Amino acid sequence: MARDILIMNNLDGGYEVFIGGKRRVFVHAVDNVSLTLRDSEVLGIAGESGCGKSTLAKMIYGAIVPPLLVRSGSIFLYTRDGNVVELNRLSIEEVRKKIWWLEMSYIPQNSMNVLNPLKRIKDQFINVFKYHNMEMDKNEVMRHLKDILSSLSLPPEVINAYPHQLSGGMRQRVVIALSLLFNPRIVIADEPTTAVDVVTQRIILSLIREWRENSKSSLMLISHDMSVHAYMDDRVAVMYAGNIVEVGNVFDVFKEPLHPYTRALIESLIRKGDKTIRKGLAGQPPDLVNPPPGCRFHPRCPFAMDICRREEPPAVSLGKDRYVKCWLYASKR
Amino acid sequence: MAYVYRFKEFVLKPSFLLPLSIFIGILIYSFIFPQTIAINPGRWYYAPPALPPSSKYLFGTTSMGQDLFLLVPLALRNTIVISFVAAVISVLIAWSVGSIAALSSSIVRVVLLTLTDVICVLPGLPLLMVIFYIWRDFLTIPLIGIIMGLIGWGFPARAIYSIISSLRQRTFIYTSYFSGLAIYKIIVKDFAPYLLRYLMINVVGTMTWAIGNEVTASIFGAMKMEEVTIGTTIHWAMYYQAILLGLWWWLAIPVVFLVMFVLSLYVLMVEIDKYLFARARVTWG
Amino acid sequence: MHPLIKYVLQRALLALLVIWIGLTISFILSRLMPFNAADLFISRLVSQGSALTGEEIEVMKRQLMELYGLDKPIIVQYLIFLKNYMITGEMGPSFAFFPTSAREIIGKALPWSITLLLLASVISWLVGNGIGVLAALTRHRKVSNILEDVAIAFQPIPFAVLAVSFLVFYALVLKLPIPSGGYVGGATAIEMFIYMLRRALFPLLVLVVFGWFGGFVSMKALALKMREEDFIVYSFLQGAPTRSIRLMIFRNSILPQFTSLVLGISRVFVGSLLVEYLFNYPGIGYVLQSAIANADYNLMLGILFFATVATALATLILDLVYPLIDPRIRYPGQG
Amino acid sequence: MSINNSLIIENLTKLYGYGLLGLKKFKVLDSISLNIDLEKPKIVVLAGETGSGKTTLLRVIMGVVKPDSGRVMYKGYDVHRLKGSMVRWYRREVQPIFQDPYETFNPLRRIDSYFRDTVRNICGIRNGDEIERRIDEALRFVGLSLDRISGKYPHEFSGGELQRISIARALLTNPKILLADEPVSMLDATLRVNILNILKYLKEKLNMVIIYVTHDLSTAYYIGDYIAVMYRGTLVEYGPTSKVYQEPKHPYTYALLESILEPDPALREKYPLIKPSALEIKEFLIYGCRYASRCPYAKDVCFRKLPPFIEIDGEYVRCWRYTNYKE
Repeated sequence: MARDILIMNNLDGGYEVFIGGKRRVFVHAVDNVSLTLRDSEVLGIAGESGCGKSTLAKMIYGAIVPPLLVRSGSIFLYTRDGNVVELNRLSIEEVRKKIWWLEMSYIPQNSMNVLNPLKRIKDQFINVFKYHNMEMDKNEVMRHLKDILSSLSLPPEVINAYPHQLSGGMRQRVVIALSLLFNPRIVIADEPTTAVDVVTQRIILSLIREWRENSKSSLMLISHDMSVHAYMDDRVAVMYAGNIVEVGNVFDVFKEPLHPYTRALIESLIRKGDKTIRKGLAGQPPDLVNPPPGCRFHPRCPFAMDICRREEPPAVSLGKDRYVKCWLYASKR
Repeated sequence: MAYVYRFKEFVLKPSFLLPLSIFIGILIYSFIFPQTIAINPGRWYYAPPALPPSSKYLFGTTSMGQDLFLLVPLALRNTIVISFVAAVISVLIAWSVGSIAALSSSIVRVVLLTLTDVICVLPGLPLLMVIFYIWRDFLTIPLIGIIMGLIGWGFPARAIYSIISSLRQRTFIYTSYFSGLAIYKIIVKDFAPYLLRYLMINVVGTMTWAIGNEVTASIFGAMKMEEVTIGTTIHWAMYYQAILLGLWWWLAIPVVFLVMFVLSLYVLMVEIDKYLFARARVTWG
Repeated sequence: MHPLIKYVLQRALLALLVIWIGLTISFILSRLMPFNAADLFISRLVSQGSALTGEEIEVMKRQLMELYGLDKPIIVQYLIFLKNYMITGEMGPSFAFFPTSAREIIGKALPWSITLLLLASVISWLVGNGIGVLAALTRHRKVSNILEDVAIAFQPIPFAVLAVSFLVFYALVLKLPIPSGGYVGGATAIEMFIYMLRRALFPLLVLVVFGWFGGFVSMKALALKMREEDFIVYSFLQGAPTRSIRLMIFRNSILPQFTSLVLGISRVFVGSLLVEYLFNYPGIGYVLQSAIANADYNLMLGILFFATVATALATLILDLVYPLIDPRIRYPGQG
Repeated sequence: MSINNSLIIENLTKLYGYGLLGLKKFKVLDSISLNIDLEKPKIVVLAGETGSGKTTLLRVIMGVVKPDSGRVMYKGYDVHRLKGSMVRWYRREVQPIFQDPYETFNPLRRIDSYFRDTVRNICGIRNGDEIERRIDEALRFVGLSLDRISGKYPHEFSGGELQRISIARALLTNPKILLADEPVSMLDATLRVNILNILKYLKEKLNMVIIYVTHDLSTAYYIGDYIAVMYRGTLVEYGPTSKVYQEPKHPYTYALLESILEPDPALREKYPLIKPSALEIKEFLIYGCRYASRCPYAKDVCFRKLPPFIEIDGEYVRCWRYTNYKE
């Protein structure tokens, strides 16, 4: 079995916001989440928008900028040279110098708009070298760049272009190339393909897949689209209203979804060549300022029982690598 | 989750109440108070000259024997009228030119935009000074405002043009069209709330611009010097060497009132704008 | 035709158009005067008992007739007027300082004004934007908020009011003398320039002290917004050190401010006219004041012409230079 | 199929300018012809990638964008030449739903004002009670009610709710055709199905024709009876959905179908790798088939001449492969 390289224990956090400049509220976006990421695997995080997926990604990556606030929890990372570091104990300077981009890199949401509009593509790459104090021969850098770009099917002219001269899909691929620059062991991709059409999505996903199979790195993929998870993942974790409600091998989860939420997610998907009426999920994720008591899914759950409305369900382990947080599978008290 | 900014909450805020009362106070002092006095405060030597503020002459008197307590409201009123007339005229022109340019075909648009560019580039103040000076014998207070309005509409027209052209592209205009609204109704219902905000900014901006021009032109003496305005008051104070003679009140009192007026107007605008647009703002999400 | 050339020509044409319209307005103004300028002033000069010989009066009359072409049809008068201003640069005599020509008087004052104007607009732009970006990035929130409150409170107040208040404060509270003195004859160019700078110091101070608010407020807002921009956050996550991020914020938010630099020149122009007069600085503003005091219409029209040319040129330069600085805005038709 | 009961799109071309002063033109829509009869309720899907011109086509049908040549005939009338009361009539017959629910409504206007406007101006109803009844009825179709929406501003609703409100507003006039511009692309997958189901239900219940624009072929199949595939401004294939899916005729349709991701991890190893082509304005400028540079079957003629739009057993396709053209 593959080694764990990133262990998250009881992460808990959210946003502190002021409403109308007066009332202070806490948006509890990540509630007591524990997860592990293994060597050379793709871990997917699924769930609707507004379930805290992106917040979780930011917390793991260490992008803690107010109003985001981490209240408790720890993250352990096994670095390339075999040490274990506790990420949230490190100062931001250390994380910046030693972890970001070298051990772990990040593909942000709406990645087509994250490039500096005033810099040519090549300068944006060279800057990343500079940020990490890497001395490199200019010609070598250029050769390296062209290699990376061509592995993402980008023509070499791209390096002299400004971002606005490229199409959305091309900019997205440039950002992916940037995140793979130092061949990091972990890549966290936050909705890398929303806001593009299906054809471009397919292209980008296949490129990421190809890169990962060659590099044997680990990928944490956040997406609300279950078909993306079916295509990419080894394991998938389903998130609802700040909780991880189900974790398991992607084949098992898709074959036999346990949690009613997972089931609803998969059942709402439309398959190619299928005209039978599908059922969507009514309602929307709860307000994270005042989440419902007990299981947070109970107002939308067709199997909700009395206990679901009162008590939070425990995480039940069912066989290898399979966890579900639901009273249906717990020994009822 | 949205935060609704209630009308009552808005009205009772000190940052709204304070400027509002200053504003109303100044209006009463400058528009209603002069109606109650029998003498013409612009006349010379109805009071002893060059007295500092005292209980009898609250704001002191000028070298020409004018009581500033009576003179300042008149000057303030004239300056406010000038700036308001200028704002109305310039807004009328700016809005017609800007919206016609945004809504019409390419040739009309190019012509109007070029005209706007020219007006923006023309040096307003020297032009105004020459005009005012040449016709100083024929000027009246509203006419001064009208002339300023005719010259100061360039930048507002440009802004209106770009606001309307970007509003035109919004999808909700199509929704209104398919709700059966005629073009003029779409303008009233969909454009107006956005434009209303700019109207306010526009009026206040042009008013301060016109006040500045009035004061500057008057200081240079390019104005009908017999009219009592804040600018001419300052001009005469400097002409009779108020600074050398140490008559600080002659300059300070008009300036203080003018500053209070401009600032209260500005803060009111900012607060009303905050209130009107808090409705559309989603605080987080 | 190459699109770039076309663009430059287009912009240059606009500048010419502005100058032409300015001239036409001047012409109309000079024609619509409620009195005949030539007769009025000659009679006035004579009645003032000035020591003009009959010959000099004849010269002046001839020059005025020539300039205005008063005996010819109105269209011809207009063409002569345009030719005189735009091609030969002849603006006729100054009434007040006869027989010096208006052009000569303006020409003498112009270097003084341009020095003051450029220094004032560039320095206040730099100061405003510099403090603005620092205020947006600083940890000392209190200081930056107080600065912002001050700037917002001063911003809407007309410059004339501020300048007069400053004068009162300077002369009556600080009890300092107002510098005076004008052109020095017989000095070398360098001596002259140094003298000019020394004299400019005081009006410059006033212009800068009251000139940075606009730049500060918009720059602070811009930099604060820039800090939240996706690409800045992304660079932070790439591991960019704080220094690089600050530089990036500065670079990206200073760009749109170039527009305000040139627009600022025309705003400062108005301010500097006033300051020159208030502080006896021998520039255009000073000349304008004496033109007004002496009812010297010809000089006034000349100053109006120079002001039009100056703003038209400044705008033209902005239009041509801005696309060079910002890669997102290319000249139309290019790349 | 009678002219008086169908929507006929004839040879539609729309040019957009680019370059200096927009003097150079390319065709966003190139000779598009399509007949949709309105006898039976049906959903016609317009499918294509970003930049295929599908939204422009929809706007031309709406009547808000004028074509440069060709025309749109609705029940025998040219949509772009309607005058006076006929304009109102057309707005009653045809109603739109837009892509971004947050952009559909003016954030500074109350939602119910749109409903009242529509009933009053298009249906010509003045009676207050009758207006409220009509609005409530329409909202019930999408699972909402007048009480839920009255007096509220757009930001007080979620995206899914707004999209349902948008549908309800369109229903008020009892339209014959509903034009839906990617109505689900901004929504979560779980909510998408709900909207699609509403559209399906409406089609049957209200006897409507829905023209549905999307880039997602799996939802296209789920909802569509007919599908029109567009590529870079040309219509490359049109036919009944099941037929097009089983045996796509145009090479582009085939490639598009290949790119669908199936929500089944067991199938993933079968997907071929697709290499991207840079979306270029150049492809719009080709005189022949726009797909030629990517097509595995491309011949010389494909680069030179636009293929004809030909019928093969109930399907239409624009490809030289199905003609007996000899070089």
